[in-house]
Amino acid sequence: MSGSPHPSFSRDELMEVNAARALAGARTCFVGIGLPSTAANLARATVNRDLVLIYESGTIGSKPTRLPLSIGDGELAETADAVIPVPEMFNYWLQGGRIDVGFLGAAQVDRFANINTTVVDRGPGKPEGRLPGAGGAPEIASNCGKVLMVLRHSTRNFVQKLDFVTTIGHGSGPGDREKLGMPGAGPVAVITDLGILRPDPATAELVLTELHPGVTVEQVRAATGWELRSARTVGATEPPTVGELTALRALKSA
Amino acid sequence: MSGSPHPSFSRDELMEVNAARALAGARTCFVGIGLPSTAANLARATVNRDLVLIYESGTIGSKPTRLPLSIGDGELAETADAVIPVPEMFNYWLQGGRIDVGFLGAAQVDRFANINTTVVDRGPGKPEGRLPGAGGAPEIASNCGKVLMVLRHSTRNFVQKLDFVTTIGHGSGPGDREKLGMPGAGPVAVITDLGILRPDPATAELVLTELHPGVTVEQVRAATGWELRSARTVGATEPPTVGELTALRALKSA
Amino acid sequence: MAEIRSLHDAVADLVHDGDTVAMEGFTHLIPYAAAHEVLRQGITDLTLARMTPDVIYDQLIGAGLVKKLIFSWGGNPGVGSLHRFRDAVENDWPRPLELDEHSHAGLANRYVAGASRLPFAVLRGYRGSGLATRTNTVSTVSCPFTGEELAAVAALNPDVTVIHAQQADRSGNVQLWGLTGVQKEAALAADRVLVTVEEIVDELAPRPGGVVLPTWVLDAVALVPGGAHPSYASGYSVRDNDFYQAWDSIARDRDTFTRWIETHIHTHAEGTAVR
Amino acid sequence: MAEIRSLHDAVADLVHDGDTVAMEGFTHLIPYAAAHEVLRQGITDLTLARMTPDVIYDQLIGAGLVKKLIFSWGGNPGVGSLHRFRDAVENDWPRPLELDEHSHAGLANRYVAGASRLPFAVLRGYRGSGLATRTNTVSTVSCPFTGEELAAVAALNPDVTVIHAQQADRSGNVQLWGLTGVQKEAALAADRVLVTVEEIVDELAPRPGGVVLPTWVLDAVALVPGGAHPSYASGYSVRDNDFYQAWDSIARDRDTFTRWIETHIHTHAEGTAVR
Repeated sequence: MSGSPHPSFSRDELMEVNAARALAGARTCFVGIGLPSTAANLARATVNRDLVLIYESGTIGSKPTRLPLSIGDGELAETADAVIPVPEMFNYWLQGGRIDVGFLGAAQVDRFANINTTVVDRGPGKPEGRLPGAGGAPEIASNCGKVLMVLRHSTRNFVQKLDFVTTIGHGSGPGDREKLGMPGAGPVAVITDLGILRPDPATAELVLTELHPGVTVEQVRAATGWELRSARTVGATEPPTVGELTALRALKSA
Repeated sequence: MSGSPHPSFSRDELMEVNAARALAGARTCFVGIGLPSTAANLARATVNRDLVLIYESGTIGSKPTRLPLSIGDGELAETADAVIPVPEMFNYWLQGGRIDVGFLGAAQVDRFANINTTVVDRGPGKPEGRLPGAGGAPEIASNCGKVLMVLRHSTRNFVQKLDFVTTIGHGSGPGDREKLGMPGAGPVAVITDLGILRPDPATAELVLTELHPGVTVEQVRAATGWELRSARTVGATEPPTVGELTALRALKSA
Repeated sequence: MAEIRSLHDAVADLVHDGDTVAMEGFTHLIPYAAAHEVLRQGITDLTLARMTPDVIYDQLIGAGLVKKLIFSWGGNPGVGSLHRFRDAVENDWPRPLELDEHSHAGLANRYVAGASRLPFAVLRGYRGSGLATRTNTVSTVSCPFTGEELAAVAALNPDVTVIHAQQADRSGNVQLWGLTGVQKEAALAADRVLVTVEEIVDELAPRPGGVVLPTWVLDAVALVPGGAHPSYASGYSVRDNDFYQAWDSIARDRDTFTRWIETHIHTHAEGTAVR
Repeated sequence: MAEIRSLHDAVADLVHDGDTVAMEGFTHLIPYAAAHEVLRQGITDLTLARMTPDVIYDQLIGAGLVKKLIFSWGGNPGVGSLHRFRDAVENDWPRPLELDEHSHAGLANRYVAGASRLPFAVLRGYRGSGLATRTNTVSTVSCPFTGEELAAVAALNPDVTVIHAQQADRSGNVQLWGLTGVQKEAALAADRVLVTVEEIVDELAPRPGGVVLPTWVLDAVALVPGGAHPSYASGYSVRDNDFYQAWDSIARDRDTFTRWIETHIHTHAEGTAVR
């Protein structure tokens, strides 16, 4: 596949391609449904052909030819190296520290990459808005070697304060994960449709480290619910290659 | 097979046939190796064709055609309804209360049907004699619906005081199992080559309830290391039938 | 021992008003037909347990049969929200829905403890999560060897577990394969177990990944081909992703939902698959 | 990732003096050839873990390589005593043998905790047994929901686990089937894992009852056909019950045992099965 830049792509495609690139070099990935699954499957088609995809439905080493709608589509099991019971997945494989990267989405994320997927506050007098809930996220974020996150950038998603803490990223800053006894390194990158945020090594606060082509720092700050800081140098992500976009579009249309 | 008495049989055969008979009506049996396995397989050939044999190696519903030497002979797995991992066997099936009868042997048993299979005292100045150890027995005796025991009758095996308590039968008497939180009823019969002992319903102490053909109460008392009491009426076991002995001998010679 | 029975009779005998019922199946082998029979019989005041409530529980919740839900992820997988679930939680329609909410790891371990007949299970979980503050079935326990504090979750022992499997034999032994989720644990944790199957065969041939449940741990087996639709039974059917996507608009509106249930469930005879 | 290596090199690199080593296999798939390679290399001061020490550990104990044994049933199955094990415990020959002794349920759960990377596991076990008084790896824990006191066993995490399996593929993925015992747990609990296999195939075909261990949880795979003899590999060999019976007289006498080891192990090249 060609490595030359592709002339035309969407913001979502920028997000998906960069999410896939973040999986270069990983051996195993615990894959959430939706954007993380798109990214992980695109990684297998581009930067990491040997990436072992692990789905919480119990499949190890799934090799789907099209994007699964659910985490339990038949093709995930049929193409897997092993299919195991769900309790074993969570106890021996996830808690057992066998998985390099956990790839999560989120409804709300705060500056320390903590996640809310439970309920949202809809204002005075209104009932809480209901989200799907935790799923595997609290233990994925705790036990995987590191965590990648992918979600669209808006002040609705990137909030000053979570309405509920479903899943700990970096807590309230450095040392919190250790205090909580969380074995993994936690979130190392949040890939959005505008750019990439990464925790500042000194403060664990998410800072803007890369912008996608055509996006400005001000656009990202305007889409973030807290006073987003930038890294000393803000890089630029490489535009998607023809190969990446062809693979992505093929996956989605299959 | 014929139901008429067989003209000639050994003490061991009396023990084995009566041990098999004790499994009439049971649905599932957790089978120890050795005499319990002989009894359980004979039961399947005679009084209980549908008896589900469960071996700690992980087989449920084994149907061996000959007596297995070990609890893991290949035929046990090949003829099983299901083969499961060993931890699942102990956690979901045994501890889960799924098994009607646990069938145990013993090196030493006391008057409350407590069992020692760990070490024996060989006298002053001599090191403890080493026995194989607990295996599955402590949890089999705790969690099965009831327990049957089979062993040869001698003062070496039926002792006043155990050298070590590996496995609780009835502890020190009525109420002890409940205090220890043991779900099953515990030992209900000890079948030997001389007769059958059962716990007195009032005291939980093993008393002589049946004699095998040709055996006297005095013989049993002489082979027992404590002052063995007899039930109000001591019955006699039926002699082995031709059918039972034919099946037993076929199993052993297969 | 499992009797082979009609779905109507098995549900009527085994599932009662007020029961705690687990209908498990992780995307695969979801026992829809049995849930629809519960709907037809109007069995109510249920506490429902499922890791992923999915459309099957959206239907039961929307029909007003559910007072409490034990779950860990309540969405329409790959599609979006479960609108009937949300409407019940947010607006008490058609009745209030109490929640006992967990992570997947925690709820899976609640079934493990249940199957093991232990009162609780231990995991390294819920750390820093607000979930533990909203339920009384998460606590902590200290390791007696290292002193480490770990999460403890209470055993979950349903009154009834209902699952769908590919095959049973004539004695009521059952085999399922493919993604088998937490079905073995949910079945062994329950007081009563009902299994619907695609097919009854003379003999169960051992399958790769096969989970066998012997007849003597089950209460009833009902022959219901297609009984997992719109989920699927590996080797028999494929997931009806179009239905899952269509459900979004069916369930979004109370009236549309109610008409759908009336048309597709109540007017159907027992065991008829909803297509 | 597992490298496919010679048994000699794999043992030399992965098993060190003083290690805690689990060689598991419940009657089936016992890794004898690997144990014999440990014997040939004289790797010593080992702490050995196995539910059923079996003849494989009788050999290592009799040869003086073992300082401690973690186990739950130490007999020659269906035959009688393990005489070298007894001689070590009773007479300190050829060296004292420290014991950490459990029930099967307890030791199986120690591996489960190890594989789960939890510090302990919970069971309803050891009640009234003297076993708990002889070890510091059994304790108690109270259920935070019911107050019930239960047994806790410490996690067992071997430095090395060695198992035998039927097949590996060329990438080092492994599949075993038949009685699979506690091998998955013992492997996932260990820091390093060595698997000997009957056969290396192009592709692992899923088998009924198959346990797959992906190459990325293993360190080395060695091709050793017959490497489980005198135990067996379902589909490849049958248990050599005659050998197990013959072992009783070989092991009963110190000199006979020593000559047997000299003749059958030390004079054999690496990987040669002992018949």
